[in-house]
Amino acid sequence: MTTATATTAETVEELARTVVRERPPATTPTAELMGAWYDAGLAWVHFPRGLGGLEAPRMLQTAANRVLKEAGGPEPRTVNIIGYGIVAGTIVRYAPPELAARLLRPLATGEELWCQLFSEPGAGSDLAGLATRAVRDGDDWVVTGQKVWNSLAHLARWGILLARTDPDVPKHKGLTYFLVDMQSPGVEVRPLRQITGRAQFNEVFLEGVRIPDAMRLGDVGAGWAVSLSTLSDERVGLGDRVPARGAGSIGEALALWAARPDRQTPVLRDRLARLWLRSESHRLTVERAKVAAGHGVFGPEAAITKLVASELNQQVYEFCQELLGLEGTLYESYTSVLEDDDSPTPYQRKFLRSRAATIEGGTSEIQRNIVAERVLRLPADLRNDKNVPWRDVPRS
Amino acid sequence: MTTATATTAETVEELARTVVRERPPATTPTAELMGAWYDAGLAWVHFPRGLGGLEAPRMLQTAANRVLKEAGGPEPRTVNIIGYGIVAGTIVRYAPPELAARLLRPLATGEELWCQLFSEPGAGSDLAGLATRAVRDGDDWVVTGQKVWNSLAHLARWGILLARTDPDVPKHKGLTYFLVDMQSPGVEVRPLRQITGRAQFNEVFLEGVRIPDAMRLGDVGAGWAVSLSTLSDERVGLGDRVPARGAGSIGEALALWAARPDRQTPVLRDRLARLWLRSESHRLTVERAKVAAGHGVFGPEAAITKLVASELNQQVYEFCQELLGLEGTLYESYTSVLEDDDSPTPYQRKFLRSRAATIEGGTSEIQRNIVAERVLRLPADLRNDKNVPWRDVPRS
Amino acid sequence: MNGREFDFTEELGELRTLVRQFCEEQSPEDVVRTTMDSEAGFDPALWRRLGTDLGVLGLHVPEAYGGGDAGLVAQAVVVEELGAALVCGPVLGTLALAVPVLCALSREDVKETHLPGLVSGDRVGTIAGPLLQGTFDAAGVTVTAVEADGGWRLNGAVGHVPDGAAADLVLVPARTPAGTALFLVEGAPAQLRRTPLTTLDQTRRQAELELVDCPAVQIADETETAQVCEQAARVAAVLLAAEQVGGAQVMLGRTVEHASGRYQFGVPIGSFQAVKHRCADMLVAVEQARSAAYHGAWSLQDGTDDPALAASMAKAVASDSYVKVAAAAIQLHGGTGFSWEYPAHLYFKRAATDAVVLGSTEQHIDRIAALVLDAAPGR
Amino acid sequence: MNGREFDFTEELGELRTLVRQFCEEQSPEDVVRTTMDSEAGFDPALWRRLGTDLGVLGLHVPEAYGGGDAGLVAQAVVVEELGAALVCGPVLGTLALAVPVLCALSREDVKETHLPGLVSGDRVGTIAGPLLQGTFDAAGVTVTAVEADGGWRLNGAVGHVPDGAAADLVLVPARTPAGTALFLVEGAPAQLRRTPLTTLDQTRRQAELELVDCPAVQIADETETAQVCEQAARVAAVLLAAEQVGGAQVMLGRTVEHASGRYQFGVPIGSFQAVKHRCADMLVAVEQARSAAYHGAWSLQDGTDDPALAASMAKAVASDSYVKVAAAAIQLHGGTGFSWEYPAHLYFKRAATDAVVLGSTEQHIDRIAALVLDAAPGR
Repeated sequence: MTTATATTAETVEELARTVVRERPPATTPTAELMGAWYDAGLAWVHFPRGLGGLEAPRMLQTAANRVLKEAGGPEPRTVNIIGYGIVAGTIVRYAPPELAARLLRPLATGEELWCQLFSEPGAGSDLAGLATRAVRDGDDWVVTGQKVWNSLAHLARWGILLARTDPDVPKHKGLTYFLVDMQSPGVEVRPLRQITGRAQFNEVFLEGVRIPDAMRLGDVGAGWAVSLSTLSDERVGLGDRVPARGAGSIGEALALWAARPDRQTPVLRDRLARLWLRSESHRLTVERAKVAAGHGVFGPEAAITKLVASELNQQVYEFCQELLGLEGTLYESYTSVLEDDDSPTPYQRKFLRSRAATIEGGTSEIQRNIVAERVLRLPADLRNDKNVPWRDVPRS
Repeated sequence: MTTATATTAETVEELARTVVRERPPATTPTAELMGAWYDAGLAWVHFPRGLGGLEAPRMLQTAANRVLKEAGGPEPRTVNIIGYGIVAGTIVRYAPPELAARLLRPLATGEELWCQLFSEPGAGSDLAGLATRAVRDGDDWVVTGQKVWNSLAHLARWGILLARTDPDVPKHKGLTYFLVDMQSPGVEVRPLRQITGRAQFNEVFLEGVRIPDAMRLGDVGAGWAVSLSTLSDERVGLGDRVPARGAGSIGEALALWAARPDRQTPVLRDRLARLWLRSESHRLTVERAKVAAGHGVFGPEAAITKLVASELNQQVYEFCQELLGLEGTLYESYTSVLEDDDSPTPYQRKFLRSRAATIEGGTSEIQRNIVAERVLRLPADLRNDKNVPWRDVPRS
Repeated sequence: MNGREFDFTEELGELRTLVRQFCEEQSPEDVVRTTMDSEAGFDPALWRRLGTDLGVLGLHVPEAYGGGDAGLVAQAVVVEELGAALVCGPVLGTLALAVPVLCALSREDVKETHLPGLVSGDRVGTIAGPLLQGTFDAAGVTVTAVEADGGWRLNGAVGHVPDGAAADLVLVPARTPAGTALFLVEGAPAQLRRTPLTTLDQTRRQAELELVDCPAVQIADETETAQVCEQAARVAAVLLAAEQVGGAQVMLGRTVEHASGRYQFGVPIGSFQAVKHRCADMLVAVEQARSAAYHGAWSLQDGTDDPALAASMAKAVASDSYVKVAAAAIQLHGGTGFSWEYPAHLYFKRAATDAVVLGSTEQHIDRIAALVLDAAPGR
Repeated sequence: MNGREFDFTEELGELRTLVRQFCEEQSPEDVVRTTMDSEAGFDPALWRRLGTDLGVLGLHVPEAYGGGDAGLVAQAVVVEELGAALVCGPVLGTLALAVPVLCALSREDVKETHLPGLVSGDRVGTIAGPLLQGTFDAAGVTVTAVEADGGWRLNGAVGHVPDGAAADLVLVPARTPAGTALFLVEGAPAQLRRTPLTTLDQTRRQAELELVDCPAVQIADETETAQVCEQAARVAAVLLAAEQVGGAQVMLGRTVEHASGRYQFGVPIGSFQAVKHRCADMLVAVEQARSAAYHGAWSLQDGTDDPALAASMAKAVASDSYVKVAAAAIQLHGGTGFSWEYPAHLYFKRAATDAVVLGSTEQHIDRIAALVLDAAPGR
């Protein structure tokens, strides 16, 4: 780590410029470009050298990515959204170096996509109550269970998996964290269609899937702690990119308003101005939190951001729907099942999609609990599943 | 009870007409008039003969009261609001006949007013958690504790009291129900001023107050059941009198609207129309429930009425305050402490008073629990104070 | 079957049971899903059984025209149950719009000719005109009628016609030199071009109709047309409100069931106050919608309230309640709530659609304000 | 003390601590209650100490006029703390209105003569004119000025003058033949009649002023007056927003404390989701109000946003939040919440009053809509 303090924004930028000079993004295949990016230590500048990093301060990542972007390269996380967003950090913290080296480069290049296998039909808000079983058999674990809300599972080569290895201890203590090869026998991925008609997620069925013990991260029974490290990475940087005034959903509502003078009324004008004001005060709040923290907003404060943003998103598209009037009763098509986020999304689809905003990534009910208990330090809910073997906790 | 079936609306009306003919309300002191009313069995027609009743169907009371009202007499309950509303029924159910006879006539005439001593500073929503102690001493009980939200306690001769006689059993099982003479040594009544500046309630301090065991209603330890009978009477007939369209608080808002054309805007017009619509759909809902039940609305359904009416009351006066604008920043006077409900109440006072609507008589939070658990049959909150001696339940 | 307001007689209860059982047996969720994906979007045989076997498609129609003469409240009960089961069928075009328009006409011959087929479920009707804002907007008429060869020819396009692709009978308000009159187009003439639209609510179809020199017969003159359409719009608003009540009640029931049986953290989620209290608010919303919807039905049936006010009250309260309840149902079901497999989204889409069809809440609130606030004298 | 937006420097933190400690020691709740019941309604000695000893009554005033020249953000921090403690004093009349009006004047002699006394807390100032809607409404001017004997005489009545009974210096916009100009009335002339009003908010006084041939000096001409008053109204709105944040924060803190310590059913009531989630919503409201209020202060100080927009944003968000939070505080305290003895009602009354003074939320929303919606081109 002696070199870490020596790495400055200038050195990082210079390294980045070298990569894009040698492999112009416009003419280089993404995998090759991102491979060079990884090899230069620019994938995660704060990671160890040899594992895609430079042992540099994390905040220098922004400078590197800016160079890549300005040269016409991709935003790295879009290459492997779950891999970059939540998997890499856990691998570097918990996997042995050889395993990490084997996994991180194809993760960084996008050649091996990742997915997350945490939630289950019976374990949503109560993730730690999950039921997928992993039983030791020689050098392997044999896993059986069902996971849900797994985006990209149909494309992913690898999955991060949380499974129950000991049902006889309290729920948080009997979980273990694995990396599962999605091409293993017994893994079945089924698309999960939603309200919009699209399938943004999958269900994953695991039937006697064998995972070598070498693909376990952290100790047996220590899976919850490992998963918290994953989930914490998920929250980091929520406030990193504060949008500009009038961007996002409220911007779309303003555009629709301007485009529909025939539908304007004083009452709708008052409502839209109130929505704009709430979006803007929320945006200012994120900006203020960022200044106060000196960087991105994460931890319990991020729960406020998620809570407010998701509810505003819903209200804004409800407003749009009302502004559309009868036009809002029509729909593009329910026959196209696959998610295709490149096509311009009509208001009606966003309206439907917004219903998920207050559920996915933790329901608003859970967010309010987090805000109250972890920001305001209010007492926890009375519980009956603490210090009770998971086996004995009442379940649906 | 053989005569009960023979009593018809006609006989009740005839009896009532005789009372008002012999004692014209305009010229007869109220106590004398209501004494004759009681003696004729018209105070509570469903009570036993000799105790103010005729053993007649309860629904015939309306006919009797109408005759009294048309002759210029009072609405009986206004003579002794707590006595008629919640005490008389409990007395006739639980007191020995001689005691009932001694208490009910002066209750009916208004010569002896009643108050209720249930709530405590530490026992609001959780009434059964109350701490006022009653300790047996010979033929008496010695009571020490503090009660709160006691309207009319400063004028009342009698109080109904719920006190803890056994702290070593679960909270509902250690309560006993007493009738306490408010003139007893050790009873101190202090007015309790509220947000409006008025004192509509009192605090009552009990310091070694002696109550003869003969003034106990129900068994020792059975006070909770007796109090439920009282509280159930309180709820009866909530929907008996469905107001006319545009009556009540919404009517006042309409009047204010009409009187302030200069303050009218399309946005406020929309808001007021929505408030009117919600008031009216609530009114129709009460009317529908009444038709469905064949009579008044009570039991858990009454919780819906209380919940909606109190929240609407607040919203309507918030609207009025907004309509008043700067005028709403002025107040009549905070120096007049005593409640005087005969004077016309300005909007500002009603606005302040409305804050209590969602708290008194069971908070909106408690009402929603009742609606959910007892109407929708949703599961109860997880609890830790069941089957635990009251003494061991955590308290503030 | 009539009684005083909110007195749901035993007959009404039996009617409700009859329709509910029929829907449970004949149109359970899987049938709804198959039907909504079919080309026609509804099952003509099922519709005919409702009209002919059960006889519940013309309860507010006089017997003389094949109806049950049982009043609008009875018809509302039927529509509530159809809405509860999301039955795919021309409820809006035929039952709520075409039948009330025809009923309100003065011409006996037209009623005698056309109502029985609609009431029996053999034929589908609709109206192609500016009624979807909840009142008859004469200025919004986009079709022109010209006299030619002793008859009339219609020209113009009309969007958002409910059941427009399936209708055997299309009522068309059209401009004549003397004002707006009402015309009838029958069958499937080539001059009537229909473009089916993909609707947000998969269980209820719309089409765009284009009339090109389309032959039509006049069925109401320039004086009667507006009045007839206005009256039908009120009936339609009340029936749609009843449908909304039916859907909202189902969403409440499913949510309570889910919250009671779904365990998280070792307890049913319904024991959490956040869930429990929202269910209580859903109940309040459903009950108020029911009150307003049936007050509307009774008022239009028995004249106990200003029909314009009662219709707007019914539609405004029921729209808000249904959307609120369906949205809460999705939320309280968590991930299941917005999945394609679970039916909550079908109800939510119906709720979102019903909320703007026949007048948005804001429009009805505006009408209520005009009647209650603007007209009121100062006290 | 300036920094980039939302960068609360250490100096600002120290200023906050200073004022907070002063309020805790010199104006705890019992002092507030005694003072609000006193005849004057505020303690001139305490006010003077804030101005002279602490020097916090003119932080947005240039040093040349006795001020601290530290910017509006610093002044907002002070007002937030005064609002948190409900300090009785001429915050609205003097600090938020009279001082900004004088600061905005072009006449140096007037500023040099009159600002130091207000900034030191020795004198109380106010404005008697139509600024209480949050903008300067020239059409609402009710006072007329006539020239006589080489000076001016004012006639007319003005209601709702903040600190009107105590003011040594009354600024009066009045109609002259050439338009509306700004005048100054000093001292307690007999021709200035003051009628103290009983206010809903017991901690903040108003009076009705009647001017009868009252001598006055002109301090701004017909061109400058509207502009000066408009600018002052924006500063006042932002300072009042900061005050609202202070009060709301206290109500949130007291509620969280109560919910954590109050047991019912064997647990702290804060463990019930109904209570807990409402507290979370209160926090969101306070944080948004704080963001909008200080964005307003920074914008007016550094010019980083349209001042009219920033001021209306600050006032609208803070008003709604304070009322919502104070109302929730009463609710979550149960019976204690609406008792006279517990201070929640004092905050609620301040919140209800602040919400309509200097423009209602609806008025500010209308201004925001004019700037954001009406002015926006289609994309």
